[in-house]
Amino acid sequence: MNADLRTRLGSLRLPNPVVTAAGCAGSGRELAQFFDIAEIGAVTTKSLMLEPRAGRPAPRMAETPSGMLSATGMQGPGIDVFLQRDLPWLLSRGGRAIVSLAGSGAGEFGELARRVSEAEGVGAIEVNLSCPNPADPSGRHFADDAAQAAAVVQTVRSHARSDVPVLAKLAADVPDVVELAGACVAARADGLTMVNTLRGMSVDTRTLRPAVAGGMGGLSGPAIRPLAVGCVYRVHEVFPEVPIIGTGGVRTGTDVLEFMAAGASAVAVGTVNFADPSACVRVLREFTEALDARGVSRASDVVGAAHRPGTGV
Amino acid sequence: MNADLRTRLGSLRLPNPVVTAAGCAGSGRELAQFFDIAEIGAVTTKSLMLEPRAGRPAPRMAETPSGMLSATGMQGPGIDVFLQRDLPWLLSRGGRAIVSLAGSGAGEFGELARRVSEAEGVGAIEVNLSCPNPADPSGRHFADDAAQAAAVVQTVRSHARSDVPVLAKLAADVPDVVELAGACVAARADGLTMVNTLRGMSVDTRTLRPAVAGGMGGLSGPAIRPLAVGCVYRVHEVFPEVPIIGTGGVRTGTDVLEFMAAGASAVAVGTVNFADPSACVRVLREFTEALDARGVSRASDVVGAAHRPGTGV
Amino acid sequence: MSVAVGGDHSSTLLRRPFAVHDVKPDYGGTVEFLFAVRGSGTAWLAERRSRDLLDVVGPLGRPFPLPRDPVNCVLVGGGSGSAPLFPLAQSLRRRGCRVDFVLGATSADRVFSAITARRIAETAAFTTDDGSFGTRGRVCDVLGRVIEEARSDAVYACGPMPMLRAVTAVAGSHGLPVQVAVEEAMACGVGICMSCVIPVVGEDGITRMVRSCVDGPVFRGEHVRFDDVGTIPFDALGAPGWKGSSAARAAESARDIA
Amino acid sequence: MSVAVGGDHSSTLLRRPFAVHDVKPDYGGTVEFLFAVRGSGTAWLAERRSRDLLDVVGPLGRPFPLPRDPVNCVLVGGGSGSAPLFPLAQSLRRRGCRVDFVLGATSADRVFSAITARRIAETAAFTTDDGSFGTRGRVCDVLGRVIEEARSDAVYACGPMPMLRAVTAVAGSHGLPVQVAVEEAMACGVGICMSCVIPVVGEDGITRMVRSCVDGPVFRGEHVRFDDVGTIPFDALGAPGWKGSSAARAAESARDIA
Ligand SMILES: Cc1cc2nc3c(=O)[nH]c(=O)nc-3n(C[C@H](O)[C@H](O)[C@H](O)COP(=O)(O)OP(=O)(O)OC[C@H]3O[C@@H](n4cnc5c(N)ncnc54)[C@H](O)[C@@H]3O)c2cc1C
Ligand SMILES: Cc1cc2nc3c(=O)[nH]c(=O)nc-3n(C[C@H](O)[C@H](O)[C@H](O)COP(=O)(O)OP(=O)(O)OC[C@H]3O[C@@H](n4cnc5c(N)ncnc54)[C@H](O)[C@@H]3O)c2cc1C
Ligand SMILES: Cc1cc2nc3c(=O)[nH]c(=O)nc-3n(C[C@H](O)[C@H](O)[C@H](O)COP(=O)(O)O)c2cc1C
Ligand SMILES: Cc1cc2nc3c(=O)[nH]c(=O)nc-3n(C[C@H](O)[C@H](O)[C@H](O)COP(=O)(O)O)c2cc1C
Ligand code: FES
Ligand code: FES
Repeated sequence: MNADLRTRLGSLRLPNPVVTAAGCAGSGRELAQFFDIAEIGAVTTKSLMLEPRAGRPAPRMAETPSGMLSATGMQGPGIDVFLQRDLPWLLSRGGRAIVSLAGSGAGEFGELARRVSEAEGVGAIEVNLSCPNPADPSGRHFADDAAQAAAVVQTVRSHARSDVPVLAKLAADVPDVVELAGACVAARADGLTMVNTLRGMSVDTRTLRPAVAGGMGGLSGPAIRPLAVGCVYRVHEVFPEVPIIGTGGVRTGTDVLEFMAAGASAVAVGTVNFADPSACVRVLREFTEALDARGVSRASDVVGAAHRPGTGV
Repeated sequence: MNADLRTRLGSLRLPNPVVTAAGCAGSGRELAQFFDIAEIGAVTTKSLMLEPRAGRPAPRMAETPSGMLSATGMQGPGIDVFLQRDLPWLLSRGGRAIVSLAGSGAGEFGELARRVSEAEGVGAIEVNLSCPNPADPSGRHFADDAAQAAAVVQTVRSHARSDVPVLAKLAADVPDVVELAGACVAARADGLTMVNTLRGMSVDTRTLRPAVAGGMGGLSGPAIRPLAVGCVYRVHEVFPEVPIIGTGGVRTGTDVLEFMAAGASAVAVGTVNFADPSACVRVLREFTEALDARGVSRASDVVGAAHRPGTGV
Repeated sequence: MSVAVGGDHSSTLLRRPFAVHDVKPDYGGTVEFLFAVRGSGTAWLAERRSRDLLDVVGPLGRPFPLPRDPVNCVLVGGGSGSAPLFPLAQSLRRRGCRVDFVLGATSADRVFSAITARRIAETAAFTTDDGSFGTRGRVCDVLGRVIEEARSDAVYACGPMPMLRAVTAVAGSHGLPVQVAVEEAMACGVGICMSCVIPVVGEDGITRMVRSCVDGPVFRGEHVRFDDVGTIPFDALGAPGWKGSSAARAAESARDIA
Repeated sequence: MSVAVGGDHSSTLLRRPFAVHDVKPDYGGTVEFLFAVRGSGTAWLAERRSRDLLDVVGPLGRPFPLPRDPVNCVLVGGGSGSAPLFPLAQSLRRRGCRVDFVLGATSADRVFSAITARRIAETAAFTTDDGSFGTRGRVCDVLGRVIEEARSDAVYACGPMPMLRAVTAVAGSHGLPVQVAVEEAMACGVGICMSCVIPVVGEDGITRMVRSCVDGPVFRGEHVRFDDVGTIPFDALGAPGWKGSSAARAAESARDIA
């Protein structure tokens, strides 16, 4: 038996729920050495900005218990190079693209969405709300302020093609993730991706200086999975109709089951790609086996199971 | 060479910076089977309430990558039993006690502080701000609202003996930890303990139901260390004069070094006690060795080193 | 006892509890435990080779109490819960007690040490869920008969909670005292994490949430509120429904000091 | 290549990068790498026994380019950076090149395969920081002399960044081309995490933050902006100070498509 793995994120239909997380799969080309990227649900791009960007100085990462801290500063080629070079390549391989956008304000986000809308074949737009808001004196993220976040989502939604779903990517270290989710949904987000990295730091105990240049970095990996699953659970409880991509520490097929039971319709693999470049297809295989072992015939039946009394499926 | 390990938390002087974290060392008696509790800096009690408390139903814990989720619901004997039974025992063994308090409102916190003040020999009071605030309809913690948290701290400070320092215990999953810290300091907290567990959940993938009864639990252990160190770093940057107990995933002596370099004056060992009941003395020994290896003669010289350019010490 | 799994840099932080199966003076002292591979921790344990080091804390908790007189005892084990019954059987035999075993498992390959059981005990009955060894069914299906045939005076049991509940009921219906060893999930094993609590009625009639790692894992079966395991009974000490008078609290405090 | 450390349930998530030391057809194909124990990952590796399985991804990145003609090459290695120079030496020898080694280490016990070096190469000079083996000092203290004596035509170097910078300077002052293999911290090794970037000047004169795992680890020494490693040079593509015209950007895009 092989379960029906299809899933939906608003109007976007995916053959299966395993996608890559933004910034954790390059342009897709690097991972294509290890597996056929048409096999997975979709590739989420790194967050693209209007201009090319050199990112932050090294050291950019530090290993932490069951996780890592990173601060790449969203190095990337800029939206135009992506649309001209990477997107056609991805589509030519039969892949599906979720395009992540990062702007320095609602205006820039709008312009990014407009340019993306001129391209054919984009599966969905993901709005990275964990970018520093330059208008905030203390350098907080858009996601730290539900109203600012909603303004960004609204602008992207109004500039994007109506047939392309817009997903708001939320962080876990925000005042109230349910309130933030509500604000984004009210601003017409078609779905939510949860969660981005959490702000943390580590000290290099040889030098006694911050291990990542600039001090703070983003914590990711299995260490944060309970925080991510908690966000998905709480948001799905209040907004059961809103599709969610769960992300944060997915390592195995049972982790997919965990996120889907909490309320996710798809799951993004991030940091674990660094440890295992064929993680996505392995996770997908393990997930299929886990469904089969439980006699589940449709992956979508698992969505939200942890909210239902009884044995769920 | 053996470094001078003494440290201070306001008026409380400790022989060394390694203490136990609230709720992770029983009454001290259990760990006394494994080491002499006078050897460590202090024992922090579990958070005490006015009445005995049965806590939450089982299952109360779940293992997560490099951490655990727990929801014990602050089971405990109540403040009076503690003061009559556990405190005298602790003092008779030469231990130092940091008494953690948990109330359901400022009034109850005040009454707790008053009762503690009638006892002799209490080293410090720690105010657990991660208790659900019954006045908040969505069951948020006092720590989620800086003003509410400050009100609690202020009440405890005014009811406690003036020679007993009051430490505010903060959480990492709050809107803005620096703002929260500032509010507590303004309310005359003598020091801060950072951080408490973070709200998360995990799903038992056999039953597809939440792994901890009631769904959400508190995430602790090495997994959260970068988040805890990040909070200590950011708060120490703004309030360098305020003593901090760093806590969250301390496992080894170099972890103590990491927290102190970020700005902590002492460090509390929590979850790792469950894995290794002699963790506190082992960590203390490793920390001493780490100082010696670096030629540091006073532990207090390390405090805040990560904020100073150059090699810190 | 509890064993750390996964090595120094493991992502599995917590120890795994196991019953002591046997303690021998061989090779300068050997502690034996039997385990079934269940999840990642026991899988890691199964990969250890001889001479590898294990990080062990123990013995922990209260052992089975032994009767003063040479009475007839029936020992009931379910799955890996059989492990601690073997040293118990030896001790009982040394005191001149008659020992009978009733051991249950899901299938033949899960039956612990059938041969040893037969050697130590007067009789040994086996049940498996699938009938692949001994009688098909649960231990309680045969327990009553064993008690009658062996003229048992006391029951000892170790295994999963539903089995312990059923064994306690059978023992009760025969008017026999029963000692049960519970297998609650344990994070620390030394009494500091409060993860292993179950509702137990004290001599004073008050129900308390007690730690099975230090106050147990052995309890008198009649004292365990099996129907309420996994809940906080409304009348437990400190439960929302509990109305402790100041006097009751003072008594509590006095009791604990004593 | 990169190796996963710590096993399945390890809390150390990231792979560790190592240079391929040798590839042999023995036993159905063997890949050799040499490593020094530095932290937890290499300590774990050192505990592996023969026949244990390792999870390896490789070969990764660009290898040292080989000269078309049989020229004289000096190979400079620092610490464990010597490892990849041995297979390079073999390949150069097969092309008829003369090979000279200059190998540096902190102390005698850190010198890699002195005997092999002497066997393969025309000459092999050693330096240690403490003088416990070879000349006391750094590789660059002897490099100039070796270049002159061996009439070297090209320099290859592998080791820590400050050494590579110094070697590049010495090679430059002798007018020799130099290929350096950098050892930047790498999280993924396959080009997806962007943790291993260093500023490198392209053929077009534009500085880019390039990934040393896929675009390197071998670069032309003159192209690496050693003084700016650990920073984002203000004029790097996409740096805050970078003023890329639309035309420049279009060119960039065209270049990348090609
Ligand atoms: C007092 C006591 C004595 C025990 N004696 C034995 C014995 O002698 N032989 C034996 O084979 N098993 C025994 N068990 C059960 C044994 O502890 C579990 O099988 C083991 O913890 C499973 O670990 P894992 O990592 O393989 O499983 P996982 O399912 O991966 O473990 C995840 C978590 O759940 C806990 N857990 C899982 N199963 C159980 C269980 N049945 N009981 C308690 N906690 C569990 C683990 O400790 C761990 O914290 C005993 C349990 C208790 C409480
Ligand atoms: C391209 C390349 C080739 C290398 N080849 C060899 C080789 O052939 N032999 C050899 O002994 N060593 C080599 N190294 C260095 C080797 O990767 C490190 O010694 C190793 O990663 C240390 O891991 P650890 O867990 O023991 O140390 P830890 O200090 O505990 O590691 C913590 C983190 O820092 C990184 N790190 C630590 N030291 C280094 C380092 N010097 N360079 C890069 N990252 C580091 C680790 O990868 C890990 O992510 C090479 C490094 C690179 C980048
Ligand atoms: C190196 C790195 C780069 C990342 N870049 C982005 C990014 O550009 N945009 C974004 O929305 N999230 C980014 N993320 C966050 C991931 O998409 C993901 O949300 C997070 O890492 C949690 O998932 P994980 O634990 O599986 O990695 C990045 C994460 C890492 C580790
Ligand atoms: C089982 C358990 C019980 C706890 N009880 C309390 C408590 O009563 N009061 C409190 O302030 N913190 C409590 N904590 C939080 C710890 O004191 C500590 O802040 C947190 O666990 C992070 O440290 P760690 O990672 O070292 O455990 C508890 C933590 C655990 C795991
Ligand atoms: S297992 Fe920790 S208190 Fe019993
Ligand atoms: S190591 Fe990940 S991009 Fe180079």
